[in-house]
Amino acid sequence: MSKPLTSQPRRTRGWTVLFAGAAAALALLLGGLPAHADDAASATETEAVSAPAAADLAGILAAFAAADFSTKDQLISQLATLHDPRARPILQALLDGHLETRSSDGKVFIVEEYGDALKLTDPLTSTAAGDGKPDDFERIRSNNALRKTLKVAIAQLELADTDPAVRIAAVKQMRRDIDDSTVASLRAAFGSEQNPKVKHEIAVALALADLAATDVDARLAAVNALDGEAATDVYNALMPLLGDADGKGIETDPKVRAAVIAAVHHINLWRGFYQVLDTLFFGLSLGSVLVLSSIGLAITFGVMGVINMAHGELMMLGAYTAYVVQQLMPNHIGLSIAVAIPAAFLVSGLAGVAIERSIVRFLYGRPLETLLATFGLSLILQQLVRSIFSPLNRSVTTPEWMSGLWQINDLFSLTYNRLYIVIFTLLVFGALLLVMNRTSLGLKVRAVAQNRSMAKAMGVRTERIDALTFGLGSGIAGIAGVALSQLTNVGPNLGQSYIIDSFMVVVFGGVGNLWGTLISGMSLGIINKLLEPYAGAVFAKILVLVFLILFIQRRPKGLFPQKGRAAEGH
Amino acid sequence: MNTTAPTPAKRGADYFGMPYARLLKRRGSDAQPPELDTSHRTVLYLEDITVSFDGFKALNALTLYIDVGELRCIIGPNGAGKTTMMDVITGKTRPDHGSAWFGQTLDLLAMSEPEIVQAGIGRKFQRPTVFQNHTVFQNLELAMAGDKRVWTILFAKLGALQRERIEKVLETVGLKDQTSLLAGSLSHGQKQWLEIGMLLMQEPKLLLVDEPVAGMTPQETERTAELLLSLAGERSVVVVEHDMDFVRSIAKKVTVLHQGSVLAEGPIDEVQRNPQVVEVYLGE
Amino acid sequence: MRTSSPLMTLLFGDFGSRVFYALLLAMLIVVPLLNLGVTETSALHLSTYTVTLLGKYLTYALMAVAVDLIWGYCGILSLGHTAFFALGGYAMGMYLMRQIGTRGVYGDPLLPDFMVFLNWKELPWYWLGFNHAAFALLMVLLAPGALAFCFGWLAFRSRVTGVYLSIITQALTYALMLAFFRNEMGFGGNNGLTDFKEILGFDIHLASTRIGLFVASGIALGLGYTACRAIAVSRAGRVVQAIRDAESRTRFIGYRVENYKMWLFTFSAVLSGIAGALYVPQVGIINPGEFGPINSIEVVIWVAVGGRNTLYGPVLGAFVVNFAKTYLTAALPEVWLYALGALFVVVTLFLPQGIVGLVKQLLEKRR
Amino acid sequence: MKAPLIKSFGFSRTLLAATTALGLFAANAQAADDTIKVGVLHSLSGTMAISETTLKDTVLMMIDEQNKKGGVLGKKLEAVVVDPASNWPLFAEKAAELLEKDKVSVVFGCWTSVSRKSVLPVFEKDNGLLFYPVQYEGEESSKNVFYTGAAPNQQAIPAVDYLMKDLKVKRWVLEGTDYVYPRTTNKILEAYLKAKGVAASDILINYTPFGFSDWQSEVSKIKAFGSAGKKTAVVSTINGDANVPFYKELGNEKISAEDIPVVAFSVGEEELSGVDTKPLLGHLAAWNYFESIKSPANSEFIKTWHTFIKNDKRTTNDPMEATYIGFNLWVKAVKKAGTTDTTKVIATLPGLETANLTGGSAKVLPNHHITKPVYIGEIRDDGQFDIVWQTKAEVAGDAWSDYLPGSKDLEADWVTLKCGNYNTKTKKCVGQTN
Repeated sequence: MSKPLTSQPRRTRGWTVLFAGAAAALALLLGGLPAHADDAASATETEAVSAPAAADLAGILAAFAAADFSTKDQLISQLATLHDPRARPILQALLDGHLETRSSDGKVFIVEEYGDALKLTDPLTSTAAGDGKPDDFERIRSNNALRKTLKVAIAQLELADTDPAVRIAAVKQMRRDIDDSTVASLRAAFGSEQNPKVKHEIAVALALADLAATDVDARLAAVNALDGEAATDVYNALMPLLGDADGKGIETDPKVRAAVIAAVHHINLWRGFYQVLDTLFFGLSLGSVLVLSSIGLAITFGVMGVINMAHGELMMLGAYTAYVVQQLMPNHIGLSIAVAIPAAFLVSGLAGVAIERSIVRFLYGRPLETLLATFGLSLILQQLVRSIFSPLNRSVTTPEWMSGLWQINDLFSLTYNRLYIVIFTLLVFGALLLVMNRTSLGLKVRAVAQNRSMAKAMGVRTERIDALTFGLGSGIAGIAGVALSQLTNVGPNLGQSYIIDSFMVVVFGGVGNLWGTLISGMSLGIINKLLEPYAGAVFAKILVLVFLILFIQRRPKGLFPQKGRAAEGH
Repeated sequence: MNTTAPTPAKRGADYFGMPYARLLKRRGSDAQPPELDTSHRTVLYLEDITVSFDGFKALNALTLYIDVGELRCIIGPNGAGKTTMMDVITGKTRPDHGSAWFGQTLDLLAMSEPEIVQAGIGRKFQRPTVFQNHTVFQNLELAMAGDKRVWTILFAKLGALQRERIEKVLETVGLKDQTSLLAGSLSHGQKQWLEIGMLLMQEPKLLLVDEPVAGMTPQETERTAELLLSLAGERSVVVVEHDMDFVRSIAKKVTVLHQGSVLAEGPIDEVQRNPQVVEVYLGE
Repeated sequence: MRTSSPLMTLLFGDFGSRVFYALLLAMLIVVPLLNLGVTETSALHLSTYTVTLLGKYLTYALMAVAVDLIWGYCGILSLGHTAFFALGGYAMGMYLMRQIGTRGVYGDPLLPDFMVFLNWKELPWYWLGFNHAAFALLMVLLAPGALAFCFGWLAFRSRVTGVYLSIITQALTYALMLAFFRNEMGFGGNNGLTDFKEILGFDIHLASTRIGLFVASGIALGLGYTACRAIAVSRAGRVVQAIRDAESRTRFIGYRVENYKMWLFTFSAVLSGIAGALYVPQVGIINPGEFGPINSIEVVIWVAVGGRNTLYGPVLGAFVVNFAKTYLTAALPEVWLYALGALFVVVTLFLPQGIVGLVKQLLEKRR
Repeated sequence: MKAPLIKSFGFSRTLLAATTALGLFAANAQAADDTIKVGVLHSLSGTMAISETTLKDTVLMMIDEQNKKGGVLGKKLEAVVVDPASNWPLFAEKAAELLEKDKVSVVFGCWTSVSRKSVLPVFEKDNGLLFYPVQYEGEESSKNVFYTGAAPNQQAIPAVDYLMKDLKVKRWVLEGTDYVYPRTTNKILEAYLKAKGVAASDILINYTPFGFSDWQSEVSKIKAFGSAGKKTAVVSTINGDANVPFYKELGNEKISAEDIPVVAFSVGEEELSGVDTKPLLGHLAAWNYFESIKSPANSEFIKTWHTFIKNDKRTTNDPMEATYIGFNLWVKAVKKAGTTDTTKVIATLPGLETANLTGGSAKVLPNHHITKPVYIGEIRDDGQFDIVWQTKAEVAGDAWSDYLPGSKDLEADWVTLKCGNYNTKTKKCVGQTN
C-alpha cells in the first residue's frame, strides 16, 4: 500500500516552493532538450497556421483575453514549452480560475479573492499589483479539454519537482494523456531520475506508450512490464487490446495477445478482491447512515416507547442548523461542521423538549396516538421550513478535509466523507452508550423506562427525566441531520426519506436495545449493498424489506429482544 | 440431564415457535377437545422443568404433581417462580428443559394455549383481567365452553340452556345483581370473582388461581376462600398466594417454592415448622 | 312489521348508525337529482366535479370504516392498509386499461401504451383475463384478500402485535410501492395506469357514468358499513373486542386469537380493495404513490378524527378531513399544511374519542 | 328513546340538511366579469415543491407584469393558485376544480410526466388549455396542451451528438431515475446510438428509484464501466432530489469531467443552488436556456425576477423560460383571437411567434410544440454554466420520436390533419381529433 497522494490544492498554496521547483525544472528541461526540441519544432509547424504569433510570455498572455477555447489550448502548449519559470504559476492560476483580465486595458493578472476585493499579482513580474474590484475583471474561462491540457502541461513542469510524491503525481497525470511530447519528456526524466519509485512509475508510463509500438517485441516487452501493475490506466490501456464485442481493435500477435490476457487476468483477480472490500465498506457506510438516523429513535421509541413520526423532521432541523451555521461563518467552512454539531444537538434537543412538554407528555400510555399527533407535527415542521427557508434545497458546503478520496492503492480507495461518517457514527454511539450506562441521567432514564412508579417513589423526577430523554433522542437526531447534510439534500423532505428506514432498524434490532440498533443498522446496510450488484438498487431494497417482514415473524421482538418478565407483561 | 434430545425451546424455535409436525397436527383441533385420562388419580405432572431468562433460572428442575380434586396452595417469596410455573402449564412460556403432562396422555408442551384451555385447564391471572368493555353477562358468555372457531362464533346465538348455565355461574360467584353492568365498573373483588366465574364457564378440570385475594377486603377474602373451597373436589384447584392466613384457611397441602424449585411440601402446619422454610421467609 | 327484529337492531340499533343511514340515503337521492335533474345554470345545480369529489370521499369513507373495524374494534393498527386499497385499485385499473383497446395512442389492440413504448412484445400473464369485468371484480376481492390473508397468517400466528405490527405493515406497503415503481413490473411504473376511456361500456367521462360510480360507491359504503356493524354486534365481534382489551385473557378462555385477527384483517383488506376499485375510475389514475406509507397514516387519522370504535365516526372523519383538504389546498395553498397538521395534533390531544366523542359529551351534558 | 329519534331524523329534514350541506359545494365561484382567471397548477408541498414553487412564482410575476401593462383585452388577469401537493390524483381533481369550478381561461402547470398524464383527460374533456413548461419524454400531442419545454429531439439528441462529435465519446452510461421520462429518453438514445454504430456492449443503462441517496455502488459501477480504454460519458436523466447525492458522490470519488463527463437533462441553475459546485466543475447540462446567456431580454427577465422575488441570489432556469414563453404566447393568442374562449385561442396559437430569452424566437408548431435553441453548458464553480456548444438555429420540437418503433410512423398536426396522433402508414387518426 502506498501513501495517500497529496492533492492538487495543497500544492497551490505553497507557491514559494514551486518557484524554486520551477527554476529546477528549467535546468532539467534544458538537459533533455535534444528530444524535446525536435518535437516542439514539429508541433509549432502545425500551430503556426492558426496560433497568433506570440513567442514571448507577454505576447501569449495578451492573446489569452480574446482567445477561444481551441486557441487557448495552443497558447497553453506554447506556454509550457517556453521554459520560463513564470509559466508555471500562470498555468496553475488558469486551472484554478484565478487568471483574469482587466476590462479597462485588457491586462492579465493572477488574482486572489480577498473579502470583497481582488488582490492582484502581475504574472510577468510575479509581484503584487495592488487591489481591484471584481466587477472590473473578467475571468479567463477554461473548459474540460483545456483543463486536461493544463494539467498535463503543469505535470510536465512538475516532473522536475524536488518532492518525489509530486513527481509521482505528475507522472500519473501525464499517463492519462500520453502523446509524443509527454513521452519525450518522460524519457528524458527517466534517464535522470534517481528515486526508484518515481522511476518505476515512469517505466510504466513508457510501457503504456510502447503498447502502441509497431514492433512486436517492443509491444511484448511493454505488456510484460505492465503485468502485475493494477492501476486503472494500465487496465484501460490493456483492455482494448482484447478487442471489443465485434473483435475490432484486437491485438494481432498471438504471443502478445497471450501476455495481455495473462496481465488482464492478474488485474481482474485483484479487482475482484478489492470489489468485495469496496462492497463491505459501502455497506458499512450505508449502515452508519441508518444507525445515525435511527439511534435517536432508539431512545425516544426504544426506551420511552414514543412513536415519534416527527423524528425525521428533527433530523431536518439539524441539517438546516448546519446550513445556518455555515451561512454565519462562510470563511471557516471546516470549523463550521464542528460548531454545527453541538448547535444542532441543542436546536433539535430543545425542539424535542418542547414537543415532549407540549404534546407527548399528555399521551403516555397511548403510543399509537403519539404517532398521530407527531405526524401532524411533522407536517407543520416541514411547512415551517418551507416558509422560512423556501422549498428549495439549501447548499451545505463540504469542508476540504471531508471531500475527496483516500487512495490506499491503485485499486482501492475510500471516500473521506463516508469514512468520517462511519467514524462519527461510532463516536456518537459510544458517547450515547456512556451517557446511558455511566451517568446518573442514564441510570434514571433506564429506571423510569423499567418501572415508572417505582422510580417516582424513589424520588426521581420522572417528568423531568421524560423531557430530558426525549430531548436527548431528538438532539441525536439533530446530530444525524448534520451528518446527512454532508451526503444528501438539505431540503424540507429530508426527514421523510429516512423515517421508515429508521423505524425498521430499531424494530429489527430489538426495541430498547442500543447495541441491537447498531448491529441491525450495520447489517441491513451490508445486506443491502451485497444484494445491490445482483438485484439492482430498488429490488435490493425490496428484498431487504421482505426479509425484515419475515424476520419479524420469526422473532417478533427483533434481534436482541428484552427478555424476562418485565418484557412480557400481561 | 438429558443432553441428546432437543430441548423444547429449541424445537420451539423451528417455525413460529412450534415444529412443523405440531403445526399440522393442530388443524381442526379446537372443535374437539382432547380426552383427559386421569386414571392414575393425578391430573398434572410437572417433571424437571427448567426455565431461564438471560441466565437467570426462574424455574430450576421443578417437579410437582397435582391430584384429581385436590386443592393445593403454592407459596414462596417473590421471584420463587410461581407465576413462571403457571406460564409453563398454560403454554405461555416454553421451558428449556423438562416435561409437563396433563393426565396420562396430554403433553402440555406440545399444545398451544387455546388447546390447553380446551383440554380443561383454566387460569386466573394475578391482576384481575376481565373484559372491561363487556358486561358481566357477556364476559361469561364469551368464556363459555364450546366450539370457538371464527365462523361458528360469528353466527352463534345464545340458547336457553346456555343462558341457564350463565345464570348458575353468576349465582356461584355472587354477581347476580351486576349481570348487565360493564365489567370495568366492578370493584376489585368483584372482578376477581368474575374472572373465576369465567374459568368456571369453561368447565375446567384444573384451575390455576394466581393470588386471588391480593388487595381484597377481609370480607371479600373470606368469601373467596369459601368459593375456592366449594370448587375443589369436582375439579383440582391450584392456588398461588402470599397471604399465609388465607392459605391456612383453605389449604390441606402446601408446596413451598424457592429459587425455582420445591423447598418443602406437605400439610400447612408441618411446612410452617420446616426450618428451611422459616429461614427463607424470615431470614431475608 | 316487527321493528325489534335482529336485523332492525343491527341496522338502527344505535343513534350514529341511524344518522349515517339517513344521510347516506339522502345523499344518494339528492346528489343525482341536483346533478342530472337541475339545469346547469341553476344555482342548485351540482357540478360533475362535485359529484366526483363526493364519490371519492365515499370510497375514502369505506376505507376508513375498514380500518376502524380492525383498529377500533380489534386494536390492530395497520399503517399499511393503503396497500390493499391500491391493489384493489390496480385490479380495477388493469380492467380499465384493457377496455381502452385500440384507442390508445399507439393503437395496439392488446398492449397498453406504456408497454408499447417499452418494447413489450406480449401481454404478461398476470394481465390476462382482466378484459373481463367479472374476472377483474374477482381480482379486486382476491388480490387484497390473499395478500392480507398471507400477511395475517404469518404475523398473527407469531404474535406480532402493537407497534411492531404497525411498523411491519408499513414495511409491507413501502415494499409494494417500490416494487410497483419499477417499470419492469409491468404496471406502468411511476405513471401508473391512466387515460381510461370506458367502464362496463359507459364513457367514463360522462356525467351519468360519474353519477353511476357515485351511487355505486354509496351503496358499497352502505353495504360495507352494514357488514362491519353486523360483525361488530355479533358474538364474534365481542370476541374481537375482548382481544383488543385483554388478548391473553381471550386466549386463556380458549379462543384462537390469531384466527380471529387474521379473518378480520382479511375482511378489512377486501373492503379496502373494493374502496380502491371504486376510487380509481373516479379519479382517473392509479399509480404507486397510492401505496405510500404516508397515505396509510392519513387514513388512520381520518378514523381518529371522526372517532374510532364507532364505524360512523370514521365516515365523518373521512369527509371532514378530506373536505378540509380540498378546501384548504385551493383557499390557502401556502399554509394548508399548518392547518391540517394542527388539526391532527388538536384532535389527538383534546378529542381522544374524535368528533363523535365530542358530540356525545355535549349531548350528555345537555341531558 | 329510540322511536322519537328516528322521527326527528325524518327524511324531509335530513334532505333539507343534506341539501344545505351540498349547497356549500355547489356554490360556484362565478367568474367576475372584469377579470380573466389564470389557473396555476403547481405543487407547493410534497416532494415536487422544490421545483414547482418557482414556476408558480414565475406565473404570478408574469401576471403582475401583464397587469402593469393594462392586462389583456382590457381586463386584469387574476391568478387562481391551487396546491396539488405532489399527489397525482389530486392533480386531476385540482385541474377539474380550476376548469369546472373556477372557470379559468388557461392553466399553467404540471412538472412531472405523471401529473400531466393525470390531468390530460380532464383538460380534453372540459376543453381546457394547459401550458406545460418542462422538458419531457414526448410521445404525446393533445389538442388542449401546448408543450413549451423540450421534446427529446430538442435536448437529448443534440447533447449526445455533441458528446460524440466534440468529446469523442465511445462508451455510454445512460443513468436515470426509474420513471417514464428517463425510460423513454433512454430508449430513444439507445436506438439513436445504435444507429450511429455504437455497440450494445458499450451502452450501460441503469435505473434508480426516486430520491435515491446512496450512490456509492452505482458510482463505482460507472467508474468500472468507464475503465475500458474508451472515452466514456454519463447521460443523466436523474430526477430531482437524487441529483445532489449523486454529484456529491461523483465529486468524492474524484470522477472529474475530464475523465467521465456527465451530461444532465434535469439539472439546472436551481438544482445547483442546493449543491456545492466545486467538485462538479466541467460537468455538462443540456438545456434550451441558461441564466448565463447574455441577451437584453434575459437581463431584463432576471432583473424583474429578482425584484419580484425580493432576493438577488435567486437563479432563473429553463422551465422558467418555458413558462415565460408559454405565457407570452397565450397573451398574444388571446389578443389576436380577441377572446379567451379556449377553442378559439387554441386555433390561433399554431404559427404564433414570440421572442425567447436567449435572443431567438419561439414559434408554435402545428403539433403544439415550439421551436427552441439547444445549448450545452459546463458547470462553473459559481453554479452557473459556460456555454460550450449551441445549435445554429432553433430546433423544431418533435411530438413523436423517429427513433422508437411504435411512434416513428406517427405524426401530430392540429392545423391541417387536425389530429395529434396520425399514422402516416395506415392514414388513420387515433384518439382525440379536432
